[in-house]
Amino acid sequence: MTGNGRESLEIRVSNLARVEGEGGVYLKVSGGRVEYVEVHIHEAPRFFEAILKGRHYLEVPDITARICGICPLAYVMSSSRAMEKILGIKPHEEVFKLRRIAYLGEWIESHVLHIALLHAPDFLGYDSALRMVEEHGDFIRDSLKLKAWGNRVLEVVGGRPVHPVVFRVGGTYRIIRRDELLPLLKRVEEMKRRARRVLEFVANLPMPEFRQDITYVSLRNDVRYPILEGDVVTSDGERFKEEDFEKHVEVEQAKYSNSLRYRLSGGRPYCVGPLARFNLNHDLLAPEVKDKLAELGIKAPLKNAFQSIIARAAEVYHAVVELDELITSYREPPQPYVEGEVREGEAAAITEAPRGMLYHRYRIDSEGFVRYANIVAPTCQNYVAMEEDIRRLAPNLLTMPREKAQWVVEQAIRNYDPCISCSVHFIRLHIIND
Amino acid sequence: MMRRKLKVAVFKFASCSGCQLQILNMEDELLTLTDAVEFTYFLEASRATAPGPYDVAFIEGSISTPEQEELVRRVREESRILVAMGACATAGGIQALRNWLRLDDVKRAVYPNPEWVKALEHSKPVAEVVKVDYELRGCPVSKERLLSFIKQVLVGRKPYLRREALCMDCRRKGNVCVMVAKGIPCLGPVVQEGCGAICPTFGRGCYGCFGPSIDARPEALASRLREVGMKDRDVARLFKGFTGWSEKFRKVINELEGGAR
Amino acid sequence: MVSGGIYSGKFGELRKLFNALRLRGYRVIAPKLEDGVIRLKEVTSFDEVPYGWEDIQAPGKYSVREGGKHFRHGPDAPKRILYPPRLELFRLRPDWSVEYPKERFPPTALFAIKPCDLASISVMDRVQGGIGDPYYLALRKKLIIIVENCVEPGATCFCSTMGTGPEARDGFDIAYTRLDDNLVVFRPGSDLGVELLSELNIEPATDEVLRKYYDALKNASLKAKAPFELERLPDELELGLNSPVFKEVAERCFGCAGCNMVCPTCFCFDVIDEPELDGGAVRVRVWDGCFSYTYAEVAGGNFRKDLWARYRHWVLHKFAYWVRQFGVFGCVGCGRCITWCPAGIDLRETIKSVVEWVRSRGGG
Amino acid sequence: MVEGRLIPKPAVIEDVVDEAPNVRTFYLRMPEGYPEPKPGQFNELYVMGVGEVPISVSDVTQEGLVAHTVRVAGRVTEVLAEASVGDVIGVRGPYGKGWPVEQAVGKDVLIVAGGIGLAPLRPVIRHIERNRAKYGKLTILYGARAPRHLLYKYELEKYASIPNTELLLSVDKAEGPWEGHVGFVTDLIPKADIDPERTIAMICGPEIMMKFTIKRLYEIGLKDNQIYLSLERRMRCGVGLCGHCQMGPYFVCKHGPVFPHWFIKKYFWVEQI
Repeated sequence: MTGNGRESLEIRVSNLARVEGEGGVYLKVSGGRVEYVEVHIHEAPRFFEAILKGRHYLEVPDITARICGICPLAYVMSSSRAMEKILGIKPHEEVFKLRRIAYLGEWIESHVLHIALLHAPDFLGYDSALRMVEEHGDFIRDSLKLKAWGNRVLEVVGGRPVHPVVFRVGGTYRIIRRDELLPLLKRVEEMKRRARRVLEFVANLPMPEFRQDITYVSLRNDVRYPILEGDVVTSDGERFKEEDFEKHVEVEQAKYSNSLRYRLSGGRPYCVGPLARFNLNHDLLAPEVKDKLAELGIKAPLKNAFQSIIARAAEVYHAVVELDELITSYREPPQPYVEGEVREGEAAAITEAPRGMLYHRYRIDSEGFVRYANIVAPTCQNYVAMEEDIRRLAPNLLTMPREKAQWVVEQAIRNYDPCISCSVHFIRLHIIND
Repeated sequence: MMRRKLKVAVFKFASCSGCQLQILNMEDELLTLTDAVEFTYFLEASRATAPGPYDVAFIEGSISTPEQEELVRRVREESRILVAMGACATAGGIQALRNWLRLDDVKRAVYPNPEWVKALEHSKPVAEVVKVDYELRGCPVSKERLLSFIKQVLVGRKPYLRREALCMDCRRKGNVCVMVAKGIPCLGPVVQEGCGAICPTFGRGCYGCFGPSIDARPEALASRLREVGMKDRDVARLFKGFTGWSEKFRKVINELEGGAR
Repeated sequence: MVSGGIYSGKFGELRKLFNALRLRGYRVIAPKLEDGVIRLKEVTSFDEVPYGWEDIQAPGKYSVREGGKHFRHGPDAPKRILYPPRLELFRLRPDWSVEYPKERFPPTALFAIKPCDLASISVMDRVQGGIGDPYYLALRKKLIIIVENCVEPGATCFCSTMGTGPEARDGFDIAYTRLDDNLVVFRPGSDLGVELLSELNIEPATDEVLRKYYDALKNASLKAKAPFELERLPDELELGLNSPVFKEVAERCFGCAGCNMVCPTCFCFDVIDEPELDGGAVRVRVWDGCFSYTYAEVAGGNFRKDLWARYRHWVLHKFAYWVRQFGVFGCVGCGRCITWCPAGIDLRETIKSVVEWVRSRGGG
Repeated sequence: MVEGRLIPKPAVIEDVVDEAPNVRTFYLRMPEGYPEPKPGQFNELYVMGVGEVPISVSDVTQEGLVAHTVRVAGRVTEVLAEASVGDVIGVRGPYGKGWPVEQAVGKDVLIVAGGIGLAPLRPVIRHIERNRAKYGKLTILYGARAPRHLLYKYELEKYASIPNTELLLSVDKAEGPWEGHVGFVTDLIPKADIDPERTIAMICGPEIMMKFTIKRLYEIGLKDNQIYLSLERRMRCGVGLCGHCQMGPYFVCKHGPVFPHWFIKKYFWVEQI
């Protein structure tokens, strides 16, 4: 601790801004010692577990999508994949491609929203992105155009950007025609340019000095940058199947929060999301993305949580490049979806939501109705890490003016792009008795 | 045209944030709009907040805790025009499906310490708590309707958006009726237009996220679906979706489920 | 050479005719199979026209099967082309000057539409005839119509009762009839039709062909009947204004206005005035229908707030009021409102019941 | 693309008169080429970006201003009511068939108006006043909810001073000093001095009021072909194209809004026609 700082600090933010959902943060340092760090999540519980019980498996993707309006597709995909495992369905390869197309569209939309509208203002000291327009108009315009294009992808493939309607267990409700997708490519080169510029912009943002000591966790499949499939890998060297996820995590509850918190076995805080994916899969990024990163002097792994904005921008660029390939190679599948034989069973699936691994586990009965569900959202997994980061930042905070310190604390939370609506919808292993 | 900037606030209650996101999704219009509109309270977008009164307050989410009930009353007092935005705010949302269950059971099923969790007996539409001036329906709300609504307020007009059955819009759009041609159950005949008929466009039946249309007759649709062979419980489940708690759908659901509350 | 008569040729001549239209620069709109439904869409190749497919229609039900001899019509009527469901009419700038949307009226050929749809155009002509919709009139002026007479009407068809089919009488450029797999009868109905036919390898129909032709159409005519007669129908229906039948049927109706939308002659529209951020405004015309709740609503109330009244208005308009307004029936017997009613309500049954009610009370 | 005459053209508001609660009269300087409206015709008034509303002409002044008396009732009239002198609104018209002022020449004229229904009849009173010699007795029966709801209060008494004119007023509720009748406007019919043989009746008001009026007129001996009424419907386009204003086979906008009773009675009395 440096001598020119204070000995104590108390920060109480009851309503966090520029995050998705309702949360607050409380920090108390006294005598140079952190007394407590509490990220409060007071988002009203919506009891999805109660709602899912007794619903037909085909309805589950649409219902769970409503857990989050920013990454609804992630919920659709994790739940669809889990159901497909139960029913023994293997969707057509082109359907898989379509899912990836849509998912990448969601990544772009969600990431750019966070980069430009929620996170970037922090680095430059603005209250909101709308106030950045005058000085950083190009960046905002690039971002809005990218975001619009990401939304457009979702509109074409799914009908609308928020809560798209076309995906179902086994495939899509109707065949998405190639001629519907192709017009997206008209602006793909423009989008690559914009994505490059956004990456450059965020790479040059003033970064607070900070080094995390934390485990990064993501999917990895060794073939593509992970979205829809892979094993779970950790920066501590573990690798396990998605089915075994629950064996490798510990769950705890804080009195002050409506969200559960997850640690890796042994009580290790961990981080999922763009930073983790980037650190564990940067070798799978598109070559032009890698080149650009090298040019900007950015090397994996990134251990500063504030640099998550760079990982996010890199993923946006990667998404545009990969969308170009996927759309170009897309061919219409022979049928929109594969129907499975309804049977009793249980399975789990993980996909990479924009904010990180989204775990779904279901058991259905012989008629296809849900008997049991468990969902672990990325924000629950990053929960401990958020508090951990603030704890580590505390000494620096003591040297700052109070206003600034509060801002940095908020920013430390925004680093994770927390999705608070998601976080309260963990689903316990309880089964409601009729 | 009004010259003073319109003071707009966006409040979130029990919801997924998807409707607020639709405001941020007006990428092209957002920058033009900020010439005429000032978001004085919009936490998802800005740290800076200004106290009321507001010209327009958009309410996202259902009212499901005692605190939310408090807050929405305060917002009402401070707002000239209060708009319930989205299926949660207008019909209780998907989370209102818990309204058919006993709250104690629901809490116990979810939380190890149910006594810590404060929740109202029902997840309620805003209009069950305070007076709502306008409803913008949908899960999520339609960006186009939202924009049209704001433009209409800007010219000082009482906003008007058609509220007829989705079928009209669906057929105008040139979609083939999925019920007739594919035998797919569809809520389109009794659901309000506004989404652009996307579900039928993408080969599936409407799942009702815009709620009942102005003169909806869900009971007639329900008996037709039974007539063509659907089981009562499946018909009930069809209505029991994102706007199942809306008065008209609730009634049909309860009839089909045989007097459940 | 071809003049006014009846000619026959092989199926291949139809392809030639189709190609001749395309060569002359017409946008050809024809039946086309899309996702299991026969649509009316722009077609660039004759092979897209679903010869060899058949549609199966019943109240509230529609499907297609391959191997059938004759298709009828899908949900799209020519109205969709001539009278678009949504049309921007004009923009007003803040200074009240007017800006029109750019429009092109490509010369259009309707190919293989059915006699009932042809009749619907002539009904629309009367409606639009006087003051008229300029968009409609501009497109209409350049329209070529090739009609396919119906040898096998569908289960919801009643053109024969309405006098609009199964054989087209007038208003077409060419009418053709497929008598069997490789025998087609052609009739010109205009100078242009004569000109087009003169390019085909066809000859005056022999007596045998003629006999076949008349037999086929007569058989068809017997099939496409509704359980009511037109004679005195407008008066009888007006005597049935207070019939309980409307209320009974409306119990099953959803009020979705789907019938209004698929009806080839329903012409009602609503205008939507939208403000622009610059202080101007835009006016858009959209199809409206008398089933919609707001249709007859005014600030002080709703003239037809109950669905049964809206249902009654629709039936009466088509079969009674229309005759008084435009001198023809508003219904052409295409049966779309029956097939495409998600509630499966059969208009023919309603009319029959109302007439029976009127007669049972000694009216009519 | 749309016909020029279906596009609203700008008209300037030259004067605004507060008539009654929620009721105002707008005097408009009409655009070039606008034909003089006949008594009983209406215009479509348009507020930029807001919408159109059919409003009867309630006067044409000697300076050529065209008056429209508007009751605030819907989303267009609400905005319109806020307009003030100098504002520009859109107009198109005049539309519809007016009152039978020609057929009534040489006859007695009976006017029965309820509430805002006096507005489209005011031009008839003006017309008779200006052509007094051509008509017999003029009887004006006018009813409103309460005295403060009476239109044109500043000139109502003058109507009584038109030669050979009888004016009887009625209100549902007196609310203070009131010398006229309290009750229905139809109660005035037996009180007035009407010669059923030589009278043309012109009625405008809520549909229910018009129906009662017709019944009363039958009672004193008027026949269907002596009775005219002005109907309200949703007149959207004004020219019989959009379909909304149909009543039975009639497009109220072009076949009406003024109809002889014998012409429409077959439909007019049918519930929710």
